[in-house]
Amino acid sequence: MPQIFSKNANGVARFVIWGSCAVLLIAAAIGIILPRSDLLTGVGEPLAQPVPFSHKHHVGQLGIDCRYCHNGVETSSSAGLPATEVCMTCHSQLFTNADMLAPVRASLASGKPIEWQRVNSVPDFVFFNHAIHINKGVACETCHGEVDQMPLTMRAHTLNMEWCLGCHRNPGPNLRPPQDVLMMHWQPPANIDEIRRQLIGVLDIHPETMTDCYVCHR
Amino acid sequence: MAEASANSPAVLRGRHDFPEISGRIGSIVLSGRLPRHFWTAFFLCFLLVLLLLYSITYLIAVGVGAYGIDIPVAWGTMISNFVWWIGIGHAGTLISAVLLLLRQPWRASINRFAEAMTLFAVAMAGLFPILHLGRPWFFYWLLPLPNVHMHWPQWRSPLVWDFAAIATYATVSLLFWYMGLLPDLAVLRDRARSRRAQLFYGILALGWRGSAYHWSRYQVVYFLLAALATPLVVSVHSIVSLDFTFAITPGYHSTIFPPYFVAGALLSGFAMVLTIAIPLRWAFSVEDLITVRHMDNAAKLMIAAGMIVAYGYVSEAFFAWYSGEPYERAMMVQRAIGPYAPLFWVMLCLNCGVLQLLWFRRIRRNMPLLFAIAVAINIGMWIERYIIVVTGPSRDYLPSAWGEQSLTWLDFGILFGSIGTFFALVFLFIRILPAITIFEVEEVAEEEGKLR
Amino acid sequence: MSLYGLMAVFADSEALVAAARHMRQRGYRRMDAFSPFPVKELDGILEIPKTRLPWVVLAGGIAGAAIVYALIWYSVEVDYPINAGGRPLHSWPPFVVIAFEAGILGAAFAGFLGVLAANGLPRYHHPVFNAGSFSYASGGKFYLLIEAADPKYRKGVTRGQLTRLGAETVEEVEA
Amino acid sequence: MSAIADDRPGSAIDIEALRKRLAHGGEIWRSLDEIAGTAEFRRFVEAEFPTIAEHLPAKPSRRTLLKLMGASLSLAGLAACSRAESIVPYVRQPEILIPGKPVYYATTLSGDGFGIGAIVESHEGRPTKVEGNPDHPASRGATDAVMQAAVLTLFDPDRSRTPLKDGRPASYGDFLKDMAALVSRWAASQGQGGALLVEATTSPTLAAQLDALKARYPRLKIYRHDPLATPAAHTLFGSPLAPIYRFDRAETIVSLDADFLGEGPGRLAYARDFAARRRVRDPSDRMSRLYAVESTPTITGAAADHRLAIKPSEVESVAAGLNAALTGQAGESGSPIDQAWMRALVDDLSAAGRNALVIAGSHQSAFVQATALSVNAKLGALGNTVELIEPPDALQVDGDLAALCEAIGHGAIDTVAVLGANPLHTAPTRLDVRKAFSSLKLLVHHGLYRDETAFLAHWHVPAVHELESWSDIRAYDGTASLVQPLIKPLYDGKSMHELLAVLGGEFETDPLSLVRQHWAALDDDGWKKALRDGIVSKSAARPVSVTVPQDLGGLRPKAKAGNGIEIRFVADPWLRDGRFANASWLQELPRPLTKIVWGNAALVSPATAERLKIGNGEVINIASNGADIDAPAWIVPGHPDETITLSFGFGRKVGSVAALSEGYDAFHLRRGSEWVATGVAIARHNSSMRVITTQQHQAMEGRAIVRHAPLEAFRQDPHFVRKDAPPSPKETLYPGWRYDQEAWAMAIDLSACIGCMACVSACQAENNIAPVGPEECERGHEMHWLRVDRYYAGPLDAPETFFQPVPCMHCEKAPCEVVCPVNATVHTHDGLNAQVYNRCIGTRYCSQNCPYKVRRFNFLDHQSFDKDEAGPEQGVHNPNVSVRSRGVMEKCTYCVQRISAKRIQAQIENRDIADGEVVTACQQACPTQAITFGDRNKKDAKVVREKSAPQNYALLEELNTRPRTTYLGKISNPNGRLAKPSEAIDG
Repeated sequence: MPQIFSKNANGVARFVIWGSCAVLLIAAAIGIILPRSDLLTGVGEPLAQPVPFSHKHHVGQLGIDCRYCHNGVETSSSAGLPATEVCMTCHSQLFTNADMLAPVRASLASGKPIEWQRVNSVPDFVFFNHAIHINKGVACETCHGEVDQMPLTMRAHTLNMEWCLGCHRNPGPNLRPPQDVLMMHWQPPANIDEIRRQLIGVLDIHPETMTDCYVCHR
Repeated sequence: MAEASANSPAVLRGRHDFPEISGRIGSIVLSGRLPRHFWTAFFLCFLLVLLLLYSITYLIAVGVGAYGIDIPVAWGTMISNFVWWIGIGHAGTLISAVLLLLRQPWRASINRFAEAMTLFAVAMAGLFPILHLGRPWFFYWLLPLPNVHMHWPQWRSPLVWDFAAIATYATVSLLFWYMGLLPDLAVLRDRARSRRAQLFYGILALGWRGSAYHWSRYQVVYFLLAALATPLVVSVHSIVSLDFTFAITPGYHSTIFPPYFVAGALLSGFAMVLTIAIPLRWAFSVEDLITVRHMDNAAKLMIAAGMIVAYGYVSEAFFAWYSGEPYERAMMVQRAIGPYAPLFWVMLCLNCGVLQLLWFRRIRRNMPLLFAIAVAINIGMWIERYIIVVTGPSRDYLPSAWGEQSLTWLDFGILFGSIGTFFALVFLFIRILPAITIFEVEEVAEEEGKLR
Repeated sequence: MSLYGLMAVFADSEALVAAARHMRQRGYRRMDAFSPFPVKELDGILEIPKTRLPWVVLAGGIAGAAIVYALIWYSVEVDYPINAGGRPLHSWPPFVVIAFEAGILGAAFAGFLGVLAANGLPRYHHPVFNAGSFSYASGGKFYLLIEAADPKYRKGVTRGQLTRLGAETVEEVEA
Repeated sequence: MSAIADDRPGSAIDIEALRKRLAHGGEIWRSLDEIAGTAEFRRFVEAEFPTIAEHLPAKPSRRTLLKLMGASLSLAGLAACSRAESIVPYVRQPEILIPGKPVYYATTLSGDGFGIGAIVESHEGRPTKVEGNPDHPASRGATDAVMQAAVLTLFDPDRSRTPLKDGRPASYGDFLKDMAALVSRWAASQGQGGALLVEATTSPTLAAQLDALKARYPRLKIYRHDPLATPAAHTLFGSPLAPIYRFDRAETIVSLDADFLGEGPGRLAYARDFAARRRVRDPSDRMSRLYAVESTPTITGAAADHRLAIKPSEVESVAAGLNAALTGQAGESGSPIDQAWMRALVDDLSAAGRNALVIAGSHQSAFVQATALSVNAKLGALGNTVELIEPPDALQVDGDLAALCEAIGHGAIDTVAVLGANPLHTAPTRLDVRKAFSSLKLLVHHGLYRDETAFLAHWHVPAVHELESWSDIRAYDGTASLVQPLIKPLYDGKSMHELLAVLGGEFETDPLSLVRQHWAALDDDGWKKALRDGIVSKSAARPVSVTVPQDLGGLRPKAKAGNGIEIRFVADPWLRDGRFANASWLQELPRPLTKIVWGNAALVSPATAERLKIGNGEVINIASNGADIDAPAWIVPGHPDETITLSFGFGRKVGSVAALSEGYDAFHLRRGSEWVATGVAIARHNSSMRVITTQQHQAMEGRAIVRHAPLEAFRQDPHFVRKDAPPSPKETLYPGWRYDQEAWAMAIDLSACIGCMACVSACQAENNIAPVGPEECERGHEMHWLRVDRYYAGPLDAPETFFQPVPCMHCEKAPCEVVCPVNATVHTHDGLNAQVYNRCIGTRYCSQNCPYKVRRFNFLDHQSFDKDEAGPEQGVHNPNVSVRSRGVMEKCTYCVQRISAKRIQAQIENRDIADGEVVTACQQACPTQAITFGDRNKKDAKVVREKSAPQNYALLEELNTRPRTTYLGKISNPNGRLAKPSEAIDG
């Protein structure tokens, strides 16, 4: 009987076999890398805001304390977003006619709040508490990045569970003395490892309890 | 073996030659001329496929609360359907693997479709654990995947074992089946007249040419796969039974379950083999290839498995009493006289009562009657699974929490839909692939001296 | 077009076995037989070496079980230790169940892929398909192929020998 | 609800927007049929009860489609990628408010007109949870089930949203214009032809306002309609006096059909004292004894050491018999009470002397009330265990509803302002209120809902909710407290004070100043203190000393009623007269004894049911005084024979939730204000009606579930809970886990539990537990994390009743955890059995393997967490608890959000969590302090002390699940002289 397949069929078959193996491997690699990439996590991607608020200007250049606007950060689960009034404490004096600030003035006049776009968000079933982190020596910078370098605020870390757990399993490397948590570009002293060891004891941090599910999910 | 004695009819009837065998079996597939009732039956099955699709859509859109489950009986027909289908899936592998290991020649004519039946039954069974979930779209969380929530399956859960067992069983069955198909695909490739059929079967046949070297390795590995499949088939249903025995619920927590489930699986599996084989041999006039001998042997195995199942029933009740556990005892009493008692007694009638008819040779060789008994046992085995699933939790430790679940149209929509889908797949299989193993029948024909 | 070999067609397996045995006794080494179903005697006649595939299957099984058990151990002891139901982290009995299943899966894959690899399949184009008489189409025929590369191969002589052994037809197969 | 901390500033604004949308939008509907078609109603029902939505005609398929799309998106793993929500800060942030931190305010909630102090938790201006005020005498830190639902009714989307003139939306300004005309007319005629119809109230401001109105319009009449009012008691002393009981002093208590644990304004305080007097931890501890004679099964009867069920008409003869026996006269013949029983009772009473206490049910006749007082006086208990005070709800009125109707009939009244009441629903059958009101020139209705009366009214003005209003109120002992708003009125409702001010011609008032004016005597500090404390200090009424006349003022027991069947009316414990019928939490909260939800049934005794050949759910026709209703029968063990208990509060179909419930309206059978009816005819229908109950089996089946013993047995064998119970295994294959830090644990004292269900309601409010509706309840899909099991033991006609709250046991060897394939339920370092909703895929294996069956599954989409989709009722959600989606298992978490909050607080302060710092919602609500929670690792913790009691046991401990929740076996104190009911018959 005649051949059903031509001579190159064998080569094609080999190509298909090895090719599908390769495709599978590549798909697996994409499946592992993509959820962690900036493409999906939105890290480093500033969002358009109603007012182009610049942390770079307010924090980096003017040196305003974080707590001036985020006043709940030390005591509450929520760091808090400044009320329009807080913006206007300065901007009733400065840049009073800047077009850029028109929405702020409109908000105060109408009583309608400014709708900011959320930059750092976690899903609804994650209960994050700012106060405990601040009080236990986890700096603003550790999660929010160098906001004083951000003309527009953007996410500095993935904020996914893997990232959270990284620190909750081994908090040491992310600790600093609680009095320095608001400081940007903090330079660890030479004996930082020793300090961190002590901090774990002094602040009564128990990493073995920090991976319990209910720490974040309730 | 050449003589067909009255006690043991021959495996093959009449005289055959190779072109005749391969031609008859191959033409079912290649000629495409199938009896009209084949298509009628397929159409009916297709309606049931649509019912299944509708039911699944409804289930996913509304939620699992749409069918009968509740608290305390949070498992329902999705689990009993699962166990039932997995049980049916067992006979195929058993016929293929165990009878191959035991070198039983009567395996040859029925192993192919029995294996196909296994695959489709496992496919149906695999559907149910997913439909059972409250959030089916997250079923893949049972797999260890490198995810960003850094979470692993909880390996101690029998459901994870189940997942592993079913996945393994499906894969191994598929490999075993495909390996068995290779030489037959080559036959179809060579017999095919149209280019499309040549390419289709040719690609699937992987260039099989029947070299003695190939046959030598092929036989070793095929045998090894059979040897692997045998413990696998036992382990799979044992693990399915562990879903229950691992729980502390009365009526679930029983050490008899693994062997009892395996026997139950064989019983229902052989019942399903007969349910398919009896119409098949008649519709395609292959009564000389799938002979009364096959049917008779399957019926004998059924009664063997059925008696083990009956023993399981007895020992379950006995140990509930003998354990002295008030909860077990109360549950067993409630099973017999409680709200599910009618189902329980119907089950006993079908699985233990009707089964006894198979002791009689005349009944075993009476095809319509045998078919009816097989169907009855299929029903009985479904009821058995349902009773096991629901009676325990409905009457467990705290009487304040006692309660029953109901059956809704959705329970039946999905069950009958899956049955229809199963048969639709069987029909497609018969249309596309050789339902009887050509090379093995030829081998048997030669060994038995049935060649013209 | 070079010559691949000579293909002799026999009506039944006995004839094939007899022919193969004769040819073997005549000193032919590079030959192959083709049959619709396995013919046991051919193994010995063709001196087909005992396959090592069983060891491959065993290795596949052990690897499957070991990898999965290691993965489980890593997940419960190293990556995310969790107290589930007060059971020890390393609860080996349930883990063995999963490892067993994985072992079977590994073994089956090793066997299946092993036999394909050893047999050189898929091989869609093969010289034997050039033989006009080589087909499963009419069901069982039995073929003996003497390769042209065999040192004893002599075109006319070999054909004569095969014909004398009862071959229905003897055909030259192109490579 | 969002759970994200940063999101919280948004919620206050959301509510504001919501308020606006609700106030202006939405068409006004005429009837249920009409509203059933509106999109709004549909949206509400869909949000609350998706299954019910399915049954609505022409259901839009969009939702289904969206779900399917959602499912496929999730399959693709894209669901987690939604980004860029908006975040909305305040414009002006209130000073005291830090987003993310709850604020607590003291206020007072009213129950039947009396105040019970509450502390309300508010998140960003959104009240979410009611707790009891420990400083308030009527609460003492506890709440009842109804109070918990106050936050739910606040956010009820069915509340009336706009003033209506002749049924059409109108502005409040128009109303004021019409009122101005009325005021000038009244001013001219001195209020001629005008009448006010008020409800039971104890508000001093309101009383003063009414007085002022009377002064301004001398001819204005004031009527009072209170369907649940009890007959004016104590005609003995000229002016009415109200009794106050001191259970902390009582040693022997006799209840003459008094449900003092379940009814009445002082019930929470009474329950606290009663339970405290019966707290036994050591064989040397003493315990009070309660004899209950009752005409319907109540939780008081269930708590009694001796209980006697008699027909309502026989209570008087029991009272007379008691009085006679105590004074040494021969017992009257024909007394329904066994002589031995009576003798034992009398001896006990005499022995207790001034520490004895006889209580007459407040609905009982003057004779029974007087007899009880007389007996107390004879025993010397008056002034010790009973004190009499001026009733706090005394109000000078011109009559009741009947008088009003009569006056309207005479043409004496042509203008009526109905303040809060809904007489069209609650009026006795002999009054044709509709006819009377229809003849009025002007009918003004003020109420929370657009109820039956509102439909008839010329003007309907929406009322403020008590959590939105300024007011004041008195407690059962006369203590005054202030009511302060937690939120601005959502729907522009007006308070009763504002309305009265309008009628008085003051059109420009604000609700605060009206109340403040009345308390002008308080200086600013005093006012602030009263607001902060939740009570006005030293405002309790002083006891009045009286002498009881020997002849009981000539009162005699009524002639003995015939042998016919009698009706005993009761108010539904949760819905009361039907005013809370639209609160889904209350509809779905099982009634303490029957465990019936979403409806009521005619309760009968097993013997009567057998005689009448009726079974559960069988419809019977009950005819009395020319009226009749059809009701499903329900057999209640221990119910008095030949008596039917009917409850008020159901049968109303106004409001989308109320429309879902089933049941009959018992007001149809009530002639006047009576609580008992005789001469009742019963006819069987050959049909049945569904009665939905959450507990189908009543007996313990001989299992050691509720372990119980009489005090004597406890003294002989303090470890009685070990007797006849399967031993708890000590060995385990698995090495134990160490719990080095906290080890949370709970102890539940079954002796203290009275089955009042406050814990269940509190749990629902705290943990965002979804109500599921009657259909789903019937299918066993209810969601309560905590249930109170009720078992009967002993003879069917006089069983012992046991209550057992069953939360999650938090087993250390949790069977649920090992079977979860995805680690969705695991243990934490402090021993909690955590449930991770977001990890759960819904295999339900955990529930199958839970021997206590405390896990609850979201079988359907019971509540939406999509903020745009969920209705205003999402405002009630606790922001610290995830709202669970469909297909997810949930269960009691020991209020993990509270543990977390305290843990974080303690960690910030770098200290340990103190004992008693973490209080679970059920524990906090419990009036009898039956629930103790704390850290088992703290040697001096209260929970450790409780667990070290000899009667401590774990439920199903033989299963070796090592529960963290344990029970203290129930100890009762029966009189040894009276044979204990045989325990041979088990339910």
